[in-house]
Amino acid sequence: MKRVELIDLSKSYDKQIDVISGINVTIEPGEFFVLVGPSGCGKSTMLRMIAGLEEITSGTLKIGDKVANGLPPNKRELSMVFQNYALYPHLTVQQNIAFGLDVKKVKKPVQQKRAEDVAEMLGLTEFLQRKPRELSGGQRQRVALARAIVSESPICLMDEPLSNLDAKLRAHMRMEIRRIQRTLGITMIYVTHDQVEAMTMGDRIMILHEGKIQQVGKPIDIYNNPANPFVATFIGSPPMNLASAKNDSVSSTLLIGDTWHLALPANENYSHPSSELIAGIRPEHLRPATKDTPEADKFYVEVTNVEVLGNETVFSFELGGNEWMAKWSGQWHIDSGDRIPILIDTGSLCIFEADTGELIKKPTDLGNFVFGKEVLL
Amino acid sequence: MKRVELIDLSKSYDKQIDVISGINVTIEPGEFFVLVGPSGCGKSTMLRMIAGLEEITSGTLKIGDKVANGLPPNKRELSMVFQNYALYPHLTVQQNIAFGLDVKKVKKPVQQKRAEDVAEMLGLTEFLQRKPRELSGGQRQRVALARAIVSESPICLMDEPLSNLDAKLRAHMRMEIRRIQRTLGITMIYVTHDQVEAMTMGDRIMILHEGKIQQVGKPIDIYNNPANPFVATFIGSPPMNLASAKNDSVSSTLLIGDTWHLALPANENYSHPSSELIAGIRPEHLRPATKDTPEADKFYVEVTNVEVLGNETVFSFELGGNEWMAKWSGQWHIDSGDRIPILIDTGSLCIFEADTGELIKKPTDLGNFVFGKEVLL
Amino acid sequence: ACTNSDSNTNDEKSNEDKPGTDETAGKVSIEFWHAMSGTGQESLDAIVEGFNESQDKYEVKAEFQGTYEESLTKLRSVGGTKDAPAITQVFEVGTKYMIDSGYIEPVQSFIDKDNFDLSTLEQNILNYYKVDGELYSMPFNSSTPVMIYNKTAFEKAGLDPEKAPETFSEVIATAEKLKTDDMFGFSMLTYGWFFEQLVATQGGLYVNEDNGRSGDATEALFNGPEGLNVFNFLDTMNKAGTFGNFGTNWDDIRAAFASQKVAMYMDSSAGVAGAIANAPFDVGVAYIPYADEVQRNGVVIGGASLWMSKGIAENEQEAAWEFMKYMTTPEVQAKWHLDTGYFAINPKAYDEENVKEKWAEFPQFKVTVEQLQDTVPGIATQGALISVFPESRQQIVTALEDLYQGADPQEVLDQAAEGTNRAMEIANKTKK
Amino acid sequence: MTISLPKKIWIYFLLTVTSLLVFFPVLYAFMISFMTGPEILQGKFFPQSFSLDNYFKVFDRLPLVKYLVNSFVVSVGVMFGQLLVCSLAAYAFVFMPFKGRDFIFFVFISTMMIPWEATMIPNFFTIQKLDWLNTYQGLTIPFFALAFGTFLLRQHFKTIPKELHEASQIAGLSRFAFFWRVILPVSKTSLVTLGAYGFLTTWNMYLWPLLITTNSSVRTVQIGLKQLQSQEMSTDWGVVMAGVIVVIIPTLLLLFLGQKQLQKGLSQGALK
Amino acid sequence: MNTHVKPGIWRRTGNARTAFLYLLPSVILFSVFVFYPMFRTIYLSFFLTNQNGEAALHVGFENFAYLLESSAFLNSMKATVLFVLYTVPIGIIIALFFALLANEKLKGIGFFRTVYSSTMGISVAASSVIWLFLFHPSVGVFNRVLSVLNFPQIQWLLDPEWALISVSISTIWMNTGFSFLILLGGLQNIDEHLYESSRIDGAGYFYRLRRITIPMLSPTLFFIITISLINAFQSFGQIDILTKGGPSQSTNLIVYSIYREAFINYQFGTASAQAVILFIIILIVTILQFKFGERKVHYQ
Ligand SMILES: Nc1ncnc2c1ncn2[C@@H]1O[C@H](COP(=O)(O)OP(=O)(O)OP(=O)(O)O)[C@@H](O)[C@H]1O
Ligand SMILES: Nc1ncnc2c1ncn2[C@@H]1O[C@H](COP(=O)(O)OP(=O)(O)OP(=O)(O)O)[C@@H](O)[C@H]1O
Ligand SMILES: O=P(O)(O)OC[C@H](O)CO
Ligand SMILES: [Mg+2]
Ligand SMILES: [Mg+2]
Repeated sequence: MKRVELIDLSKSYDKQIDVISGINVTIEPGEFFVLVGPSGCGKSTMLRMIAGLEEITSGTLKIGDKVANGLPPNKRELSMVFQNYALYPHLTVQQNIAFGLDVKKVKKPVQQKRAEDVAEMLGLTEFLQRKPRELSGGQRQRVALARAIVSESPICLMDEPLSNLDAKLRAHMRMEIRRIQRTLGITMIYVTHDQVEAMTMGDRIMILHEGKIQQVGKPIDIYNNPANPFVATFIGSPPMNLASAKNDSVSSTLLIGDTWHLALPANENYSHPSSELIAGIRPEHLRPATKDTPEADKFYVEVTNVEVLGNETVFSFELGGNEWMAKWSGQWHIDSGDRIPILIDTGSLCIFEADTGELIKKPTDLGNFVFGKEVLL
Repeated sequence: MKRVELIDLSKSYDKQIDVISGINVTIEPGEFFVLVGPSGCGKSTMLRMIAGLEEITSGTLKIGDKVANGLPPNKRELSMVFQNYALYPHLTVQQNIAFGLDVKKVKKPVQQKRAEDVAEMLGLTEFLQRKPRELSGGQRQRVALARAIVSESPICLMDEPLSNLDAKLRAHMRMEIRRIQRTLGITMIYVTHDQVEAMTMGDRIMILHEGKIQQVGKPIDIYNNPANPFVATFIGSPPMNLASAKNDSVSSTLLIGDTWHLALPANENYSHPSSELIAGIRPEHLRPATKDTPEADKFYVEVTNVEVLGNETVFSFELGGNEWMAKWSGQWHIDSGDRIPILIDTGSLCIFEADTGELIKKPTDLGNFVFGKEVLL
Repeated sequence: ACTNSDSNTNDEKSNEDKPGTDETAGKVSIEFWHAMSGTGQESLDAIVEGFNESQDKYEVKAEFQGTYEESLTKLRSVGGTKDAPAITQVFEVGTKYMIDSGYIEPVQSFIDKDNFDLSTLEQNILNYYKVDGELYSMPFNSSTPVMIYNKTAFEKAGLDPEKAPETFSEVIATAEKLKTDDMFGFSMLTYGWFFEQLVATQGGLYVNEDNGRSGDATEALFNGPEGLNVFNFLDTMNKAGTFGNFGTNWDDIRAAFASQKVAMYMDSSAGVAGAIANAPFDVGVAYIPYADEVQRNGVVIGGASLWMSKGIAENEQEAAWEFMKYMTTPEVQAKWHLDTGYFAINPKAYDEENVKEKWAEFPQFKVTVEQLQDTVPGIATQGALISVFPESRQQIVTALEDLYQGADPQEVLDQAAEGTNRAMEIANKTKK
Repeated sequence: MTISLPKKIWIYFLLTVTSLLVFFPVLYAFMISFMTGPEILQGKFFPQSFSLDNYFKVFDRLPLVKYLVNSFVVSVGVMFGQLLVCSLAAYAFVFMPFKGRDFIFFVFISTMMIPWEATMIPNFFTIQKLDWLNTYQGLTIPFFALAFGTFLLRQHFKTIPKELHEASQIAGLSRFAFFWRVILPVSKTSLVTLGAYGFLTTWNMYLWPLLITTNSSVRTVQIGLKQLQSQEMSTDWGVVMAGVIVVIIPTLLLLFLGQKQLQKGLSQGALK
Repeated sequence: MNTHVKPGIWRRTGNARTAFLYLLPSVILFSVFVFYPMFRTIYLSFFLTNQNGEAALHVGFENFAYLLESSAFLNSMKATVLFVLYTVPIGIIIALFFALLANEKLKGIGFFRTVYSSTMGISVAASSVIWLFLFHPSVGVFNRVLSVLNFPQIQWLLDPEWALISVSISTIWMNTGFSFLILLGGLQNIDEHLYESSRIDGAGYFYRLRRITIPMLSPTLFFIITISLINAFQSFGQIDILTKGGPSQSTNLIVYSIYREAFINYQFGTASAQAVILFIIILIVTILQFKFGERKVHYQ
């Protein structure tokens, strides 16, 4: 239950290039804060700075209102799951888990009890007496997780803690972590690459790109209103489709990827009519045209690739030099080369300014459903 | 381009418990074979046996028609991505990638060219001169991947090669790996936890559980016709909902989870009317009831948890002691505690025998869509 | 000598350095192994250079081979092979071993052939090295023990600095007077040599068979009354607290003297020069003390002599002989004496100008020579001949150390004698 | 990792005090090397003047440069010989399972227990028979096989992640190539340690070089050091200490350079 | 650590054959320069040798019987054991202490590392000469300090009570450099992540030392303990220069006694017998060390 505040934080390994720069963010006590970003953008570095493992090149780090820049890690009262586990190779699983408790002079029986409970929860019970090298990858990762969970520190840092687990176990762990975090009121900073984790676990997400903050906010807000094209393509899978666009204010149409003319509602008008724009639309908003669709609204696309994922089908086509993807529920029998009519709804369109990347039109129709409006109770 | 044949393969680390037992499978030349299974089920062990790193306790391993049980790894002409990377710490990224080529006495300029090409493809170009310890987790994983790709061996083993990459990069890598594998005709054995990878990359998937094969087949077949409840819940995310069921042949209804009576079509009849059954349905087949749904077909459920994932919404409810989940496209404004009417289509129901786990009714209606039938071209 | 050194990479080097192959200069080249280090080596090198320049037929190469013990060990290993040097310096207690070894050519044969006049050499020294009337090796560096004392301390204690104590009881009494809080009265290096000397000066024998000169010795005699006298002498002072124990290291005891931790001590004549140079006070040198109840016999010669190898080329032996002769010349001996403090084996050296000058400056030097010349010839002062001498000395060191720790003098002496007896017994048993 | 200031001060304090203690004898020897005889006997710590007389004397008395060169050649020879022979053996012990491996290893180890003094004389005869007296090979080859070195490297090889071996096998590396291209570079720390050990012990050897050299052609500097001390003549301590300083300077330099090689974690970054 | 391959017979011998190739240089050199002389030593231990060091009189176990009864030899054994006990544990603890200090990442640490390891660069002969001076009864630093502090002076090398301790002190000094270097190397190889992880858990310095550093360092510690034991049993140079085995045999360690017997007394028979006994003692100690020590060692 501690606030973590990052003020103008920067980090450079080689004193030349900042791998992280000018980070300003406050993580509230008890918040579940998710950190995402492409590989190598500085997520682990940031966690390690918060943990006190990496020197802060400039800026201020506050933990629970106190400046913590120089504080040694053991004074910070936090726990951490390392991306590479960092298990003690000479200790058994049991000892690995209980290590932190032993440090804090928790009594042996209590240690054992707590270690066993956590092991039980993570399905590690039968491995308690093994050494890490005799475990599978996922088992090792769970030990690392157990070690952090068992300590119940007020701040917990997790660096991709579920990456080596299967979907089922991962779903289970997601829930457990969330439950524990809530019950104990832990302030959690959580790095992940998993879209589902990012969307469902965090109170807020922060998207990092090349060491700079792109956007911070509630997951769904970020999904709906990405601050820039980077965020738009980073959150959501398959990513939002982007193409350059031009606003033809005369005909009140939007020219997308040099091919599609999309009529805009009368009231929509973009301040800089001449400027280059980027139009974006999420794959699930590219819907199949039905019999009732007026021919004028249909866009025909030539399918280049199809993936049937079981409960949904993703197919790609080309638009203005970009690969676009559409995602439809169910298993569709589409083949590469098919020409398919699709529908675009201006309401679900995002528009960014090309130079600055600024979002100038949020999507309004997000396929939001509310019982009572769409379905009858 | 080599066949890999596993005949009655077993493995035990401690000479007591088999971690893998009685594996019989033939991986065809040029096939992309995906191996999935819960953490600790023996996937890595199996790869390592094929690679010759782990002794085969019993059974026969054939590589390209030759028995390979005793063949040293370097004679097997394969490449491998290790779950924990196993990079050479003293070599730069460039050298790590080119290492295998150098071993094979490929000329220096060719080495360099090929290493650079692969690095380019994996976004490692700017790190070529770094040592592994100066890389982020995802970057290291990409180096491990690059090392395997560059070698162009006829057989390639990959152990969760994309686990530490973000969604966007992962999508890109999926495509690249698939492309390379196809172009070079590599026989690929690929371990993954990722549903999308499993569904989209493999020609066939094999599901392993506690060291035993559960099912082998085309991804979509497995998704649609899981051989047993384990496979049913393992493939697909969220997993298929399961509940115990009873067949009331008199009223021709199915009693699911002691609460739901589902009328069965007249022609459906399960051979063992008295026996215990397990009914399963995928979350996406639990559809919202609409205004037009006859009240008798509606099932009311009390929502216990909601997760809005951006392009879809997953909510849970309780049925017969199990947590069930439904997944609907779009963002639904549902709150915990809401009572929601849903629809179940008997066509999408799976039924298993409880004791043997055998599938006795395949789902027929899978939400399969074909243009021309559902939508008008 | 190195005709069979086949194609190894070191061919050139070995040709250059090995004896007898210096064809280019047409000289006969021989090796001379010695154990002289420090200033001794410096002086020796100069002498060897002098010899090489004095003529153009022979060339001597002086090579240091470690301490006396180490060089003897090495000689034992290469003795009789082509690797053996033409000349080796061996310490006096190795004499018996060398004679028995069969590796050496007695110099007597050359003396006879060349009609070399032995009478030019110091008789007392020849005495030691002559066995059965034959001279086996050419004496070279010879020393005797002396007692060195601090004249200034004598004055302070009200003693006559010109009159050193002569007998054991005088030494004991003087030591008593000299003893202060910071200074012991007397000390002696824990080294068998000094014990041998103190026994010999009483006329006592070290071993039976006439000190081993009339046959292989079988029994130690040093635990007899003379030996006991010595031990009692030391024991009395040690118990009275007037004896300072400075161990087995030459430097320690000398430093103790120089830093006025001890007023009188026994040293080698070769140490006199250093003692005078380092002491910030007046230094006196006296004869070694003897037991009150006997006559003074004098001292046994110490140091080392030069041995010629057998089985080497004739011209090499000749070269060796020439070199040995050169070493006995008064000029060389004078230089040697002045540089090191060892005796001149040729007494004519003392007539050299530079020696006279030095003696005038440091009359103490003369004392050492006089003591040697005053020595009464006899079996006792001729010194013992046993092949296991080094081991026996070791036994004495242990006995002395035990004595200083308060053990009974007779007991420790008997133990040492027993050890020596066993060593001699084994040596005799295994003798070829 | 960050270290707090008080802790830093405390560590520096300990470092300074202990290194002074450790270094005192050397420092003292250094001081003495500038003193004259009487000064030394008065037990001073600082010389009256830093005159180089003693150093001139040392170089004057002995062919010290030649000795230094010989020592260097011999030490470097032994160092490389040991590194090669020991690493080959250690590699076999760690990466090649064969029957009786532990036994053979123990036989190797047991050679450490044989006192060198006990084997010196027979070895001398061997060298003599090989006609290696006064040669560099006589001074070096008997020391190439070193149980200690094999042991040291084995201990280190055992800590190398086995995944590296596996990865290399899959890359198609032959045994020797794996040894040469992976094991040796990754074990740099231990090789440097062993190298330093081999160099220094050889540099410091006295009895053996004395025994198998009979002239100054291949003699090493320690014999020179011994020549400076005389038994019976008063040792000229100033000169001896000057010799000591001359003799230890190259080795101290080597240590200084070597310690830079003891960098952190050469196997780090190998695994996830 | 093995290449898990199906143990076909041809293959197993193949492994052994390759291994033999790698071991060959060592095997040849050991045979010529260690085993052959060792067997010769064992052979000689059953003989009395003549003045040229050749076996002359077969005496069976007489040499051994004599030694085991000889109070001098028993005293040597006692001195050796005491010497080992004085030098090994303290030496390793000090070296470990230094290594831990020098393992901190601080400015100028390289300098301190060099200083700590410096004693390794100083030959036994040179350091003994220096210590001889420090221990000097009259001009030595130690006694000067004692007298300045008004303590009674100590006869460091001349008092049998003190001599062994004094030699041990100088030996510890001589050996720390090497032990330090080895231990530092071991410390440097411990994965930084383990420390990071434990520091986050709040482990204090000594806790980390006990639970992580020592276990992870155990292969190195095991190594250095074994080596130090063996080296201590074989210390020679310092004895030769500092005390020559005295006073009253109090520092007459077995190796020195062997040296004296062989090189001064030229009794190869008894010297060999002593060498054999020493060998057996070290062998036993090492076997025990491997049996009980290596169990506690953790390898990767
Ligand atoms: N060296 C070993 N000694 C003993 N047991 C081992 C060893 N290695 C693995 N195991 C056990 O064998 C089982 C299979 O391990 P394996 O590594 O093949 O699992 P996996 O399927 O790859 O799991 P994951 O997805 O977590 O990586 C696990 O239960 C593991 O604990
Ligand atoms: N020790 C180091 N020295 C130099 N550069 C480093 C070091 N550690 C990391 N980097 C670089 O800093 C950048 C950020 O690394 P970081 O580990 O924080 O990435 P990340 O966001 O955690 O990535 P991933 O998702 O791949 O783990 C990367 O480009 C990496 O190459
Ligand atoms: O050191 P030296 O040359 O005087 O000799 C002393 C003894 O006589 C040696 O045995
Ligand atoms: Mg990371
Ligand atoms: Mg695995």
